[in-house]
Amino acid sequence: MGELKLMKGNEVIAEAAIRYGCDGYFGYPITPQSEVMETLMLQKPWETTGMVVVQAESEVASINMLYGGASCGKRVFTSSSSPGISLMLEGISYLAGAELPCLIVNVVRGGPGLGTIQPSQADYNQATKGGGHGDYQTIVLAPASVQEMNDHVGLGFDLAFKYRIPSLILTDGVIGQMMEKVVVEDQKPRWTDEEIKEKYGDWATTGKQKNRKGNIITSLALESEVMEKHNIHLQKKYREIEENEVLFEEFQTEDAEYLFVAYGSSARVCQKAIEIARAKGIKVGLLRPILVWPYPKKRVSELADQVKGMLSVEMSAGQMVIDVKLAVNGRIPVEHFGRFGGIIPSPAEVVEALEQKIIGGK
Amino acid sequence: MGELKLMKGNEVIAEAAIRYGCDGYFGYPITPQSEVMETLMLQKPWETTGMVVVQAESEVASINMLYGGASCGKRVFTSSSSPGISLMLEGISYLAGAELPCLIVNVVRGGPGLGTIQPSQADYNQATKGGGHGDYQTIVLAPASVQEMNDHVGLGFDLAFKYRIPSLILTDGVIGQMMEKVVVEDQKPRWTDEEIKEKYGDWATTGKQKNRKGNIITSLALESEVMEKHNIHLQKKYREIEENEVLFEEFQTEDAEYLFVAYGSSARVCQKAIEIARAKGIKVGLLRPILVWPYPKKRVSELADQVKGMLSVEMSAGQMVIDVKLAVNGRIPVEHFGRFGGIIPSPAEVVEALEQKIIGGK
Amino acid sequence: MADIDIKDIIKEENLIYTKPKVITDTVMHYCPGCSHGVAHKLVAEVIDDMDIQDKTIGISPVGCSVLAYNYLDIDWQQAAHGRAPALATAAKRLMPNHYVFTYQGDGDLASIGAAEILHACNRGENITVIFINNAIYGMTGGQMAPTTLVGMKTATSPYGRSTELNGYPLKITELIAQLPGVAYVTRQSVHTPAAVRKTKKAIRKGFENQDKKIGTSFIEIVSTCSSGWKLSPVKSNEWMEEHMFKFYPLGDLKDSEKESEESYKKYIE
Amino acid sequence: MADIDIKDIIKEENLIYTKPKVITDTVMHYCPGCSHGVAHKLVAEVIDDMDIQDKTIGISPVGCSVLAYNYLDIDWQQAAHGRAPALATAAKRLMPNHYVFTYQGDGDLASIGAAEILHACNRGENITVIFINNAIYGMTGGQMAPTTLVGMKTATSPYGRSTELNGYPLKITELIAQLPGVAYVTRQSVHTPAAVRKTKKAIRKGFENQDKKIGTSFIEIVSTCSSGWKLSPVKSNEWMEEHMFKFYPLGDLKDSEKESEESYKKYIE
Amino acid sequence: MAKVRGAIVVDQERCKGCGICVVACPTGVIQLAKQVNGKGYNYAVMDKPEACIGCANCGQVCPDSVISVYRVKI
Amino acid sequence: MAKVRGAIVVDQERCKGCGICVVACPTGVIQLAKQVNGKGYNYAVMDKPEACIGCANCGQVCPDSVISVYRVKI
Amino acid sequence: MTEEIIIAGFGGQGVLSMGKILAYSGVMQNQEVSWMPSYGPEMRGGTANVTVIVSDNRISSPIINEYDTAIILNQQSLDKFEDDVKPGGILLFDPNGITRPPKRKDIKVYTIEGAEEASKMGNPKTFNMIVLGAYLKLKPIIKTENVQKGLEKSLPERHHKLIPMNLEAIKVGMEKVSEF
Amino acid sequence: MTEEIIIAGFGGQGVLSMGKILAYSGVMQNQEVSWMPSYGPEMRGGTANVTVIVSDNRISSPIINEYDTAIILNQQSLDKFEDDVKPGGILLFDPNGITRPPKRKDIKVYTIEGAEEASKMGNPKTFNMIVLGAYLKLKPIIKTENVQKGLEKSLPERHHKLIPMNLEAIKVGMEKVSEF
Ligand SMILES: Cc1ncc(C[n+]2csc(CCOP(=O)(O)OP(=O)(O)O)c2C)c(N)n1
Ligand SMILES: Cc1ncc(C[n+]2csc(CCOP(=O)(O)OP(=O)(O)O)c2C)c(N)n1
Ligand code: SF4
Ligand code: SF4
Ligand code: SF4
Ligand code: SF4
Ligand code: SF4
Ligand code: SF4
Ligand SMILES: [Mg+2]
Ligand SMILES: [Mg+2]
Repeated sequence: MGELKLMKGNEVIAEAAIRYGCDGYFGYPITPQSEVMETLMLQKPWETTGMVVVQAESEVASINMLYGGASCGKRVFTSSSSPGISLMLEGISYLAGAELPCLIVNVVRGGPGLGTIQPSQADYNQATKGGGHGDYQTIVLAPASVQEMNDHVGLGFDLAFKYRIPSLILTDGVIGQMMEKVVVEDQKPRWTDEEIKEKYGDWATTGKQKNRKGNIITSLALESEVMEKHNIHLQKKYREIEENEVLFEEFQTEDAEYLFVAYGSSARVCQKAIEIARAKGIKVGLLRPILVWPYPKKRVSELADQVKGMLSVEMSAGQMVIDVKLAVNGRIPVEHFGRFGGIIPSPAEVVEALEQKIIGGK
Repeated sequence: MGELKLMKGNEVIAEAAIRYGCDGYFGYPITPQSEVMETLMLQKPWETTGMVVVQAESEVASINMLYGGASCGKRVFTSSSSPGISLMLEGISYLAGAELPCLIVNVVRGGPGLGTIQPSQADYNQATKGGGHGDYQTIVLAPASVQEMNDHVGLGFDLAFKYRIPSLILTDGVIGQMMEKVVVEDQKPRWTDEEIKEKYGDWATTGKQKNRKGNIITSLALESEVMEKHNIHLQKKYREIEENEVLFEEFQTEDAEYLFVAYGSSARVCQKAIEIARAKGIKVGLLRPILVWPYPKKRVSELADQVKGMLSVEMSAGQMVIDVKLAVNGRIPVEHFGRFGGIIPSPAEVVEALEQKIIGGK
Repeated sequence: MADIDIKDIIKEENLIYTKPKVITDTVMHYCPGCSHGVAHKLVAEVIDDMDIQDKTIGISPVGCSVLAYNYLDIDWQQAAHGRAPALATAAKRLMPNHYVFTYQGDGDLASIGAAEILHACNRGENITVIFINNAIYGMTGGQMAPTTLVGMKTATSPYGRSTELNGYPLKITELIAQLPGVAYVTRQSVHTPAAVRKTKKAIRKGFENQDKKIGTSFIEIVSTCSSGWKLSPVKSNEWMEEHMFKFYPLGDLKDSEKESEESYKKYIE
Repeated sequence: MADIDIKDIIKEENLIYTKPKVITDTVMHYCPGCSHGVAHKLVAEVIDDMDIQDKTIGISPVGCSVLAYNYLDIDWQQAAHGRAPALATAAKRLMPNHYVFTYQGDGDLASIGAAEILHACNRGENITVIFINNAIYGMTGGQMAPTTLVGMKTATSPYGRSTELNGYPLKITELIAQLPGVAYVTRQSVHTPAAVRKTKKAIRKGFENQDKKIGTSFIEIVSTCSSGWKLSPVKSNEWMEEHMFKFYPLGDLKDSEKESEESYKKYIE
Repeated sequence: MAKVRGAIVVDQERCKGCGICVVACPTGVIQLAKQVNGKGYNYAVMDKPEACIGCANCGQVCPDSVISVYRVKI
Repeated sequence: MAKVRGAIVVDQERCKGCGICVVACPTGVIQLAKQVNGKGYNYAVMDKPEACIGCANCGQVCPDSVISVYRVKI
Repeated sequence: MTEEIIIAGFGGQGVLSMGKILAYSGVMQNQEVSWMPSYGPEMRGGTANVTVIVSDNRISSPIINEYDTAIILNQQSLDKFEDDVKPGGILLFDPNGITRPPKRKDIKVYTIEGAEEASKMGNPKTFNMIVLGAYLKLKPIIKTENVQKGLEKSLPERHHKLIPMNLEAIKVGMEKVSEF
Repeated sequence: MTEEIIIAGFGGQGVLSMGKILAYSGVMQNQEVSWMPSYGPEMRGGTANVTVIVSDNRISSPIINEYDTAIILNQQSLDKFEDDVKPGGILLFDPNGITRPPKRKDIKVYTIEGAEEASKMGNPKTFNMIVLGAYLKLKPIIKTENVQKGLEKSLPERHHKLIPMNLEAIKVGMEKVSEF
């Protein structure tokens, strides 16, 4: 039935992972997400569920520990923040290439460079389009509340194992640092090797058995033909995920003439902005992608037939707006409004931006 | 007047750098670009021009050596290939954040993960949209011949210093490994600290002089307000570059009813495809971005008014096609054709793709 | 000498030495005479002898031995360049009753992966490290490695390694030996039958240490790379004996049968 | 005691000690009693004394001392976490007549930056490394560092560092001292006036070694972090004397006035 | 042997009241004030000024470089 | 003391002709063939089969694990 | 009911835990709550503040720029947040160390001598509970029994023995708060 | 004129340098050229091949899938590239080690006993120049004087003394090439 708590987003990530029956965590401190590892170390799950927690020497080591753990078919995760995630990108590309299920949490801070520790959403492109080298994708979950921080741990792992793909929770210092009410699940048992095999097949390095060939986790192909085949397989998988796993939420879109599109903490700001705007008589709604990859293209496209313009609100110089534009494909105006470098937009300025860029800008 | 040579693309990068008066190179071996460092080590420029060449312990060290050298106002570069570039992304974000001019060469290979050493163009998104964390851009040059490998070294440095921004040469194993005729420039002198100061201002760490404050190279701002200001400044600079520095080439677009859009080695394949297609009576032209960031949006948009459809040909699962679509904004069909994982498309299959996806697909 | 026909000797029952069971039938891609092949075989023999094929997890590096997974019939993880010790840390901690070993080249282990090997050893992970030191980057075409000898010519030190430009060859094994988390450190080679036998014993010990949970076992194998060195396989062995062994002397550097706590106590004195 | 009015003592001409010129007027953001402040001052005094403000380039790390560039009035580069030695390598090679130093914490230098410091020292870069070992990650809120003592409580070892889970405290300085590229290695502290004076001498020597071009100078300063340790500044010093010095004994570990070729010859024996 | 007398000046607004100078002073000159400065710190003051010998120990250990030391031979 | 006789079988198609076994053999049994195999290598052959004592040295050093060694006591 | 509060002061004053107890108390009476701290690198002498929202409805944005109530514990925070109190809202401050008192006329301003009362109680740690008591007097959004439950929930077991003293401190705060 | 050639064989046969000399010779007579090798990790026993294009016009794609001429030096390469010769094109091969000879009827097939002739010349290193000679006999796209210039340009100074022998080998190749 779960348990009601008041917790920080970062803390609940740790709590949820233990209760989900996660096998291992590997991480390196960085603000604003160090509470994830700190909570785990305080909880000592190795004494209860047997979960392994290792403070790695760096983010590069963390992500490669993740690779080692995921290769064993274990449910493992790591967390970091922007500069640390950048260091992980070779590893993330490897994880995607080798089709390893795992969970990576990015509590985004303002960049570029060392930047600031304040919240930001400027790692969206990195998470959804590029980041590491090569054509790959990861599932990208964008929680907008502490409750979702909890829920996305399980969802992230479930999707990761279903498709043998890394899942990434893309959140920021607001969601990571704030406390809200959250219902955490009851403790689930960790999976045995056998359960994993049964559910997801016998692909992991759990020791070569007589009845099968050695399991090899690799992303290498010396022959380009083999590599292309592998890539075609990956692309097919990605299309399948795009077909099956779209997840979003709408606020007051039924009668909306304008639309905010926003995820994570920006979506929270937009909810407040809707209150203000509607009080002024502006019929605006919100589409909040819950997963930002796969992106709710189809729904954005449908709404483009209903509303007169869309404003993508992000704590960045304009990244997700690309996905909105690609979905709308020129039918109605799409603009971006954002504050960045660690600044959170106020609801009032969001409304103002809607008025100027979309309503007035027509 | 220059000198006519027959050289590999990778070799000419090294040769051009020396002759341009480059101050330093820092790199780590990786196929298919190791000839860059090997050529430098063979040439021993430290005995002639005084250029420093260091084999670093890793790509992470290379990019941070680049940061150290660029901070001194020196003209420094590094080269690597996809997995190595992924490891550099934290550093690249730092370089962009600290506004350091420098040159990075990515001789792209097939990914994701360890992938293959064969040529690919699947790091386009990484280079132009995301890669490291935060909102940043680098100039991205996309040579399509050995001659351009030579020319882009100078162009890359010039733009880098003009705007205090990293330049990235995005090329691949085809251009890096092939030999073509190339005219290399005569040896130019390295700049003195004074010349750099005169041309580009006194920002570098060359030792604090009495008449100025200490020069500090950093990307940190503890206050989000300061960080946002810095980001606004960066975005302004990026818009300015988009305004001023667009560079592209067209082939047979005058009468074109269809358009290939392709860069680098794919553009070479497309030129051959045009020969085949025109022989069949299909009026197709080619737009080849020479810089892929800033992107020739305006020209793509203009051509959308002329042609009936565009095919973005890339050795990837479809990355640059996003930029084409954003520029076209729904007016005409835009499709992607690519081979990937190290496979180079044949001109014939490019023509076939045009016929099926664009001409037939209408 | 009593006369006996060759055919009478070559009989199943007289077979005393052949390819280990764990070695697959795939033709190894290594150059003729490459030490990697022998090292692979020895690991395979140890797995055969200990009968632990179903409990062994290998971590292959980026380097010529990246494809080791095609040659030893066990479960494998292919690591990013230099990061094998990180993978092994996680694998061993999550599956403490399995035997986990990394197999790494000198570029992989001593250059890009220096932090990972140092910290895995310092944490005293109960793993076995097989370190193939051929003083060069074999796979990428013979560039200088941290372990390249002074004066040695490589693709990136075409006039010979100079200490001024490139620094000193790194004795990473000597450094590793000083970490209290490390139980066993040895330096061996595989260029003669005797050396091969010693190395096999060392590898066996390294694997057995995992049962004892006494910390990391680290086995350096001073190796040849005939392609990188531009010598024939036989000449490579000679060159190795003459030059490499001087700088990288063979033998045990550390062998602590004691609990690592003990060695730690010594360490803090 | 002869009587003299305080006002007559406090006169320009009687001033014998004050803030060094190179220290700026910016208020340091450090917690009360933080060793970083003293270490900064000593570097500044050496720069003052050697009159090399116009030829010194500092590399600040990621860590509490990231903002060192606000406190010493010289040219600075702010490095990514752990990478200061890479920046310093390039800066020094490109500007060989400048004085280049890195200023790094224990997380920065011994954890994420282990490969960079090892290789810069191994190459024998002619730089000075100031290594502030406070056995903790100060800036991020007091997490465990590689140098955290066994049993020490931190945010990520809330029940005390356990060797089983977290491995052993890393004596990186002892490892560094063995590299032939390194000319001078010392471990000092700044908790008493005498210690401060010794440390200043060490830093001065580290800078002067750059003139001699004899390789890397590495100066560890065993430090306190009262916030991380959750002790008052004065108690922190006491705790440091009692616990840290046992494990990290003060004194010179290496001092090679000779050319590094010499020490290299010893190394290969 | 000529006697020496010393005195110190503490920049009270910048002092962080860490107390390290208090411990370092061989003659017990310094104490932390009961009052706090603008940042909320109990700053260092000369409690027994007559005992100061101008040895500069306090200055040397002060992390915030806020102590100036004066000395005269009398 | 019983005498031993040995013999080896080389998988000629997989032999890479490195010659390491040639050097390792204490009794000079092995030579490289004049002919090449499908990969272009001069493979190892028993040149003086009668000298083989079945010591397995050759097998142990063979990087490609292509030598099987047989031994009988006679 | 929706109450949007900022609590701001020095790092060591218990600002965050005051907010946390308030939020937990809200949870105890089944309300929606959010607690959003300012966060920074571990540095002493810095300011700390936390935004707490207690509401009967789902909370949209946990980040707000105007407050129903501002609880102010040092000069820097007063300078920073005075202007952000909604017209008609409340500003409660501890005058200890305040040299430039609030100037706004369109809000209600109260003071509580928290530091002084705490030292009178013989325990400087009760400071923040005294201030909380003062606040709850002005805005009785939470019943005392729920505050007690909130304390039970937010304090670790081993500190439960301190709850009576905390409740006592709250009472003191409720008594001593006064109009400015 | 545009001539598109593939040269393919074992790693050690001098495939790449043959292509390089051909390309350099093209440069010497002012033509456009491209030289595109297959490349792989340093492994012995692998195959190597290079595509050379010599043309009077700017070369569009350096990567092609059909060839005017295929010069084939081992069985693997024959198996791989026989089908890619343009109808009417030329296939030149060294029969040494070839067990399954070419089968196509719509192309012209020639042989050159390069290995044999080289060992006759007493220098196995002349092998690739003999094959080059055979090719130039079949397709005299480059004048011998330009081949000499090409050799001068592509060989390092210290090897220039070998040029006469190389030219001699080319001559041998020209003489010994024969229809299959
Ligand atoms: C991140 C990264 N950098 C560089 C490379 C290229 N690379 C492949 S193998 C190798 C070095 C191999 O040398 P070593 O580890 O000594 O192994 P050997 O081949 O000699 O056995 C390098 C640099 C890579 N694949 N990935
Ligand atoms: C890539 C990266 N990882 C992690 C961090 C977060 N971080 C900032 S400082 C620091 C550790 C600082 O500890 P130390 O080097 O010991 O310095 P101190 O603060 O103790 O002086 C960490 C992990 C970061 N900024 N960048
Ligand atoms: S290149 Fe060197 S290490 Fe690699 S297979 Fe060949 S001989 Fe072995
Ligand atoms: S956290 Fe520690 S290291 Fe950082 S300033 Fe405070 S006392 Fe110094
Ligand atoms: S040492 Fe400096 S900062 Fe500390 S109390 Fe004394 S004067 Fe103040
Ligand atoms: S100068 Fe010496 S005697 Fe005077 S206060 Fe300072 S430490 Fe004490
Ligand atoms: S050692 Fe093995 S591969 Fe080498 S020649 Fe002998 S049989 Fe052949
Ligand atoms: S078994 Fe011994 S004697 Fe026989 S061939 Fe092999 S090495 Fe020579
Ligand atoms: Mg090697
Ligand atoms: Mg520290």
